[in-house]
Amino acid sequence: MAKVLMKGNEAMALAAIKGGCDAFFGYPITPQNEVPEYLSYHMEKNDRIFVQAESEVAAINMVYGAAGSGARVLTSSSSPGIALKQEGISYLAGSELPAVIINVMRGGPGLGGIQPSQGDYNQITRGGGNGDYQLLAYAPETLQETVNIVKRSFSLADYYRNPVIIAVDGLIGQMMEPVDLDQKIEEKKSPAKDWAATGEAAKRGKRNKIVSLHLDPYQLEKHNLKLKAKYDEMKENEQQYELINMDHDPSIVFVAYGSMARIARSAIEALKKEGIEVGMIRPICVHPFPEKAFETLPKSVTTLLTLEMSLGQMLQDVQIVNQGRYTLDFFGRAGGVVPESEEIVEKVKTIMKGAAK
Amino acid sequence: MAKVLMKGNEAMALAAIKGGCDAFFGYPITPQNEVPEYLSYHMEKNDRIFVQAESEVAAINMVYGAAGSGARVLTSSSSPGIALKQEGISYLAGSELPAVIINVMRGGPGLGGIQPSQGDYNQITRGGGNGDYQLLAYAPETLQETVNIVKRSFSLADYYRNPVIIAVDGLIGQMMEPVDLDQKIEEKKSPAKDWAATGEAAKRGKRNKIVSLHLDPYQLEKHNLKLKAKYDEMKENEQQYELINMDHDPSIVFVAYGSMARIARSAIEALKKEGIEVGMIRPICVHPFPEKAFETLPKSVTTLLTLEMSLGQMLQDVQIVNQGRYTLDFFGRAGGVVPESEEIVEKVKTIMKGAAK
Amino acid sequence: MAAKGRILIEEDKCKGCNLCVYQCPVNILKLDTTKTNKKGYTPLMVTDPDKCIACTFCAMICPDSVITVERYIND
Amino acid sequence: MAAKGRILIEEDKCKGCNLCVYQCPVNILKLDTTKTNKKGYTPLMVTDPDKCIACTFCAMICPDSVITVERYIND
Amino acid sequence: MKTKTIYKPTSGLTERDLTYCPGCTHGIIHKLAGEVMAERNLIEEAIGVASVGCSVMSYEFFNCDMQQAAHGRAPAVATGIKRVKPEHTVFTYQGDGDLASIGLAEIVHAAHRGENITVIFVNNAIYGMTGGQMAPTTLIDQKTSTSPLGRKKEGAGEPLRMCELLATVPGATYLERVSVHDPKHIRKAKKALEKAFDVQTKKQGFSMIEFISTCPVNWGINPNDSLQWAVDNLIPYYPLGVYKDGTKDDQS
Amino acid sequence: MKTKTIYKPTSGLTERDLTYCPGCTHGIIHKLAGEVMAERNLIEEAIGVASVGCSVMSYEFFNCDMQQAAHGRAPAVATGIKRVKPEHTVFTYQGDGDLASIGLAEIVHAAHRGENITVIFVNNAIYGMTGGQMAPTTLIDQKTSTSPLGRKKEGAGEPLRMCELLATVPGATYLERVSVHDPKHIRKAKKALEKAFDVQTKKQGFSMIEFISTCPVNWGINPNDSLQWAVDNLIPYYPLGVYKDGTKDDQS
Amino acid sequence: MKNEEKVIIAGFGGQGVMLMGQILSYAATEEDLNTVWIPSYGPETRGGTANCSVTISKAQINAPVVTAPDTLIAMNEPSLEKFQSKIKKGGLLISNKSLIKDATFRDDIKVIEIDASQTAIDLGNLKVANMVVLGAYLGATKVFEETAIHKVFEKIFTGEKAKLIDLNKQALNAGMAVVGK
Amino acid sequence: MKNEEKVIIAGFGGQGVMLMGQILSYAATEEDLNTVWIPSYGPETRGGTANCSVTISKAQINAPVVTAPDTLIAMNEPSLEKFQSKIKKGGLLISNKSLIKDATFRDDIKVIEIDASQTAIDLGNLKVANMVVLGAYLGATKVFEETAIHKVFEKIFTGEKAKLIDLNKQALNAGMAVVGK
Ligand SMILES: Cc1ncc(C[n+]2csc(CCOP(=O)(O)OP(=O)(O)O)c2C)c(N)n1
Ligand SMILES: Cc1ncc(C[n+]2csc(CCOP(=O)(O)OP(=O)(O)O)c2C)c(N)n1
Ligand code: SF4
Ligand code: SF4
Ligand code: SF4
Ligand code: SF4
Ligand code: SF4
Ligand code: SF4
Ligand SMILES: [Mg+2]
Ligand SMILES: [Mg+2]
Repeated sequence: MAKVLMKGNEAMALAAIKGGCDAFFGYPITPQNEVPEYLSYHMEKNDRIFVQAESEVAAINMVYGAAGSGARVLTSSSSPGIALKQEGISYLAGSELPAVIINVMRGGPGLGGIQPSQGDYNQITRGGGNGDYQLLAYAPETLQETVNIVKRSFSLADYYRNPVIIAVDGLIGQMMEPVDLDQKIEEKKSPAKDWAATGEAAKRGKRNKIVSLHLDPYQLEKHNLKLKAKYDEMKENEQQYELINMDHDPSIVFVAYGSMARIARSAIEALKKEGIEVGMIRPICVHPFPEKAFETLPKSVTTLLTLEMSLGQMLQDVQIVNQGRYTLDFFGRAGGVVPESEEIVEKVKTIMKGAAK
Repeated sequence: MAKVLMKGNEAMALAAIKGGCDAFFGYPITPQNEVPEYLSYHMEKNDRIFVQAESEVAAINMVYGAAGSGARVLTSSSSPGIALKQEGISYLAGSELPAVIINVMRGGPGLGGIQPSQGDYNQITRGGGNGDYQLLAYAPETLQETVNIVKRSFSLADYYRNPVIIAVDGLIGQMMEPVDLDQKIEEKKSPAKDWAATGEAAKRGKRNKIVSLHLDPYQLEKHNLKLKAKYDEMKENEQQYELINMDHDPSIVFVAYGSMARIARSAIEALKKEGIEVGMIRPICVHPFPEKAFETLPKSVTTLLTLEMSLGQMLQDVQIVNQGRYTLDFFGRAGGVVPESEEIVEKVKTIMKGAAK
Repeated sequence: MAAKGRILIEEDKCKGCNLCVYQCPVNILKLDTTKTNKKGYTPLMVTDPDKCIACTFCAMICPDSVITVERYIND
Repeated sequence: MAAKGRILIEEDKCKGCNLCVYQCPVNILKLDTTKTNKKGYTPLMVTDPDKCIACTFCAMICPDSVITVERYIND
Repeated sequence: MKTKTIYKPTSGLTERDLTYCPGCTHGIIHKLAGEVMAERNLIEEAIGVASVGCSVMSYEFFNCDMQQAAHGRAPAVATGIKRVKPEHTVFTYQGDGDLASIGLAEIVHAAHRGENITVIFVNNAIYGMTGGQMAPTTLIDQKTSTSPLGRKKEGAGEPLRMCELLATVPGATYLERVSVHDPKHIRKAKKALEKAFDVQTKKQGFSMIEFISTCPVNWGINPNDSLQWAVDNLIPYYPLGVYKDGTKDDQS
Repeated sequence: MKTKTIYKPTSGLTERDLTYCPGCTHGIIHKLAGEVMAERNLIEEAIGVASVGCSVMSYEFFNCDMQQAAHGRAPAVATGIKRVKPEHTVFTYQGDGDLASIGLAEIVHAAHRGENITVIFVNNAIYGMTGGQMAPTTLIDQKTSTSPLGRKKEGAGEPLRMCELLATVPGATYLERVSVHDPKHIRKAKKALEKAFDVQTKKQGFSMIEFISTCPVNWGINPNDSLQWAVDNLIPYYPLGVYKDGTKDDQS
Repeated sequence: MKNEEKVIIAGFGGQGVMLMGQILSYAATEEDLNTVWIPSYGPETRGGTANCSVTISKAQINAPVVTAPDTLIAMNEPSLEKFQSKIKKGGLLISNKSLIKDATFRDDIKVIEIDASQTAIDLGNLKVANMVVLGAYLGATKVFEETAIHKVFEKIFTGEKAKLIDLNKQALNAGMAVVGK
Repeated sequence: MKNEEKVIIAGFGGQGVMLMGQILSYAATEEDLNTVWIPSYGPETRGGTANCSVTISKAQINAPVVTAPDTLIAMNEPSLEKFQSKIKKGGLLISNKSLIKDATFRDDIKVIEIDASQTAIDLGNLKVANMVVLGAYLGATKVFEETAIHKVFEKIFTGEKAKLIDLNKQALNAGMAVVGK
């Protein structure tokens, strides 16, 4: 298929339509505005639903309603807007409703700034809301990967009856890159939604109820254990990552995702030219964290250098996996500063000097 | 001073008054209702401010306003209500405003239930909101400890110019226990609030602005690094924990907090009667996580058994600290089920059997 | 006086709230304080069935759908 | 005709929006297209200062506080 | 003698015992909604939205598909449902804390957008579920657990009237306030609900019926006296009647 | 000849250049607020609350202590401030997206509680800051980036009128809608602001002045034509005038 | 008192079950003992059953929830059903005979049946049935002196309610007398 | 074209800076090259400066942000000030002489000055100054054939705007001619 040049936000919007998204509910916020803007025109044109909600809180609750009726639903926002959605996301997870949430991340905390950031890693991987729940969280690197993940996410959400969050930094949202929107992707087979409250109680012969309330703690615990089993299944089956330059016996291996991984690729190239081989683990799914990636590293590896556009959030996941295996190091920029690959090159050299001593 | 018998929620409310709380803003939710109920009467009686806000979102933003004016401010809620406050908490942290937040945790996710739970560990320790920020998070065990921590928290918040969250499970909120509300506590020395927007620009000779917006990413990064330095200072100085039964060379050590730690104490006693010595690390401050506690364990220790009224949330912090040092194990109940100490005794015996093999 | 109809009381659903008692225009309802139902409440009883005019007031106001009203028809 | 007053223009604050130009009752304002100010805009100028009636309309409508108005006083 | 059943439990409700306190008028309102939907055959295709309040479990009582919404957000949830299921009857059942306090933005904006849904609004001037705290609808001087000395105008303000407020929103089509304190008013209330659901069926837009309701337990007044208290105190401040009828402009 | 300065930049604003687009009436409204507060010596003790919108940086412009609030929450932030600083003048400056959309519950409830604050409400019928999306106040058929074919009543509803809505809230004391499209109206608008701040000074409760404002950039109309567009389109739908004056009941 | 005493008190909402437990904890606090009172809470208490547990101990109290009580005070049948099996072997059951009839009791516990309602009615107020039962509990366990409870009455019945003190004392007495018999 | 070309285009908002960059990326996409276009965004673009960067590459593009461009197209003085120092040694600067006067240029780069406004005015429309500059860029770098850009014009100027195609082609031509001289 021909590639078309599209802005990240618009490409995600179009990918959602191609992924079968029935309805979108959202509220404007920079740097994701082109998502609702694009959909305000194209959803209607495709006989789907677009509603600009009065707030992020309303938007996520509209998502709850539409998802409960069995629709494939999308919302998108950026960091503070995602914070406002936390109660709603917890409800979605609690009621086991499929939904897709896009977070085009900007610098925080608070109002912060609007430049590209990865400062919401905790918010998206730990669930900012109440209770024991987990999301499937993706953090793609290029527009092509983003588009494929957005398309596939609807079937994933349906399969697990769980919200899927796709976190890109503002850079991915704002940049243009050629993408093929019709690349074949392997959809997750979604079971029929016989649980949905579609208004067909009579026809169905039983009422469907969408509920996250369980007043009896033993019943609620059972529900939690059921959810946990699902999360464990995700952990088993959905870890997704890329290993880069591992066949050159690197001693240092980056761990980086999203735009940071692209920048790290440049650093790897630059270092290669200087005869230094560095590898990279690139989580594509950041939750469940791709622990499996760490099991197959070459013997040569001594150090994992976590790279973030935040101040050590993913580092914690690396620490959890690591359990003392490798030396851990960290490089991060914050607040919307996009690092240059040269800074990473520098960091690597500093580490190597330290190791040589 | 004489001890008085008080309900946890009321004791926390009174402790806040004694801690110098000037203003309370909150919204009803079970199981913390006695906090606002008590304060609706007693704040006015003490010439302080009580406002029942229209929602949790409004409440946390009222907190933002009052804290920005230099007042000592409290809000309290329970799990889903705390989820709604995430944007506001991120703003408080971003603007470096002191405030105290009480979370009387109930089972989740979503509406969940109303029985005691520790399911919000991630929400309180990882910051459910957007951006790179951290809270000081306490999780006391008895009413006496709770009261002391609530009282002291206002000075801590002032000192660090950072929100402090105190997370108790519904059990602590609902039970009655004798407490001495006037126990001496070492207050953190709070510097003068010369940064506050008190409406005295003319008198002061300069305008004060309370702001979390920094459009220039380099400025925002600088701000983030300043915050990070503060968090590192907290990590250095505020780790608080109790080591229990360590002088009996335990091989198994519990890691547990809040009501779970009390239950674990019973298990320790019971096991001791059977000749089995088990130790416990009891985090009092759960964020920053008391890493130092893990550095001083007796040689005898082989296994850390994390106990939670949730499904493996604090376990991640234990994994981060552990880095392969000890064997890790886990026991948790979810959804509002309060375990019996016998279950923990059982778990210990199972581990020992496994180890013996 | 012949009754125009009668009411059927699902005793175990009654919460003994007394709302119906006050609405009966002919004052033939009261709570039966001699017994408690499954829920532990003293349930509704009819004191003088002959007087019932089948007005349905009691049933309309009952929050718990305890009462069914039947009208007698002469055919 | 003698001016009743005059306006002072802080040129570098002007955004060349033209709002003041339309409000001047004696039509003596226009944007000076021969130059750009620090901000890059073509700033306000007075074409015929003698006609100013010191009505302050231009200043009132200016969103950017560019204009100060002085009235001449004979004492 | 032969008999004809002239009043019986409605098939619009399930057989589960209601969880409301004895004499609480929530139950009467449930019955009316169930009856209207059953009589119009809507119950077979309706999707209801339970809110957070004493009626949180109403998903167990209404005999149709149901969703349980977060506190205050029922109108947003209903919006999501109605947009993807426009041919189905969608209603919310909300208390005054839920609708007039935390959920104020959501109810106003659902009306604003002219969402074609029906809102059943139960105003008992208090937070029942959580144990009797002050609501935006609590009367001046009314004692609650967070206004122990009675609500004061200074600091807490005078109670909000939601029908009056929503009547200013262009998108609202039908708004009526009713009471269920005696059979006559119950009948009127049912008529109002019928009208509201008919508005929806005819795709005429947003309708809301506000019910003056009681909370014997948290008011601390027995059920019958509670009805009287509502008549003496609530209805004077919250006058009954139609606050907006946008169907009248309608020529169809 | 001697001169007397009869109009000069107000000391109520700082010397920083405003960040608004050329010809945007946000600047005029800033000036008026600055003037009124400076003339009444309020600026020395006032605490202002900036909201999220094009005026997000207003904390740099008003010459007093300022707080920057989360989107829509300025009235809650102002409540927090006013409660602990009751002797200080507290005001918010909010756009229509901020106040009428995401912040609807907060503005209604601040009015409801009768918070003694002054709200400066800038209605430009669009989301300026984020690039021209539809607001609750956007007119029917008005094109925006999220209503590319023009706002339609079906689906989006008819625009909300906030003065009219808040007039139904008992706690609101003074509500007026004004415009700044010419010097005459600017003068009237200033009078309205004076009244609003006086209401606060006299502790008479909640006051709000709604300003019809322009957004030349996102309307895609030059500044002068924008003023005319506002006169021709906005004012007819949003009539100017006093919507509530609770000080009249007041005998003091 | 022995080192530790754990009680569960259960009945209908409205039977004064919560207050009974609180009085025990107040008395313990007065005597500088450790104590924890835990209520059941939330909507399930509405119209339904209510219960609380009390621990009184000379030593620090660890696990606060009472899973195996020394004593169960059952004010109605559902409560007996729910909790009887949990009583410690050799423990005590106080059963409110006014509402619990024809029940089967465990034979490894001590059972005291008391017609609390009748006794209360005899005293002129059905509402003090709970104090009658409390009296029975004190009589049987001797956890506290009568006077300790009297002190608590004086503390909690203040203002308007002060006039209730005497009646409550009488009820307590009556209950103790029943066991004394 | 060489293997990779990185450009920063900067100027006022309203000078058509974003579009220039997009046209390059569209052309690259048409020719099946890899490309990334990144805008500055947010309120700082309001009334102030605007810039975008374009990378065109035969290989996969890694770090998308252009920190050291091969070419800087500076449409006004502040842009020159901000970005001149970042140009690669030996790189190219295209400077809009209409607005950038008396500037000091680095001597380790190639500089092309072009009076874009005058050229555009000569063509009858000041607005196409950006296409004049783009023409100069193409003339100097030969990144794309003229026809490739024409194709893009046809793609993006549709409907109402189709009538603008000719004018834009002329402007492009004029720009190329300037460099050709
Ligand atoms: C986010 C959130 N905040 C608060 C609560 C607690 N809560 C449950 S019901 C309720 C009030 C209900 O009052 P109302 O809506 O008037 O209904 P009623 O019980 O009176 O029928 C509150 C505050 C909650 N569950 N979720
Ligand atoms: C929680 C949150 N949601 C959304 C935004 C994005 N946002 C910034 S300004 C704005 C709208 C501003 O419009 P308005 O209030 O009308 O002010 P104007 O810019 O028109 O003056 C939005 C949606 C945000 N910053 N925070
Ligand atoms: S139907 Fe009428 S008359 Fe008969 S019992 Fe009921 S209220 Fe009384
Ligand atoms: S109204 Fe219903 S529940 Fe109440 S007493 Fe009568 S029959 Fe029983
Ligand atoms: S003061 Fe009046 S007359 Fe003078 S320039 Fe300004 S608008 Fe014109
Ligand atoms: S109104 Fe002000 S900014 Fe606009 S042109 Fe006139 S002086 Fe310049
Ligand atoms: S608490 Fe009040 S509103 Fe709730 S069920 Fe009981 S009486 Fe009804
Ligand atoms: S975007 Fe619109 S409202 Fe915002 S400053 Fe520009 S013209 Fe004014
Ligand atoms: Mg209520
Ligand atoms: Mg606006």
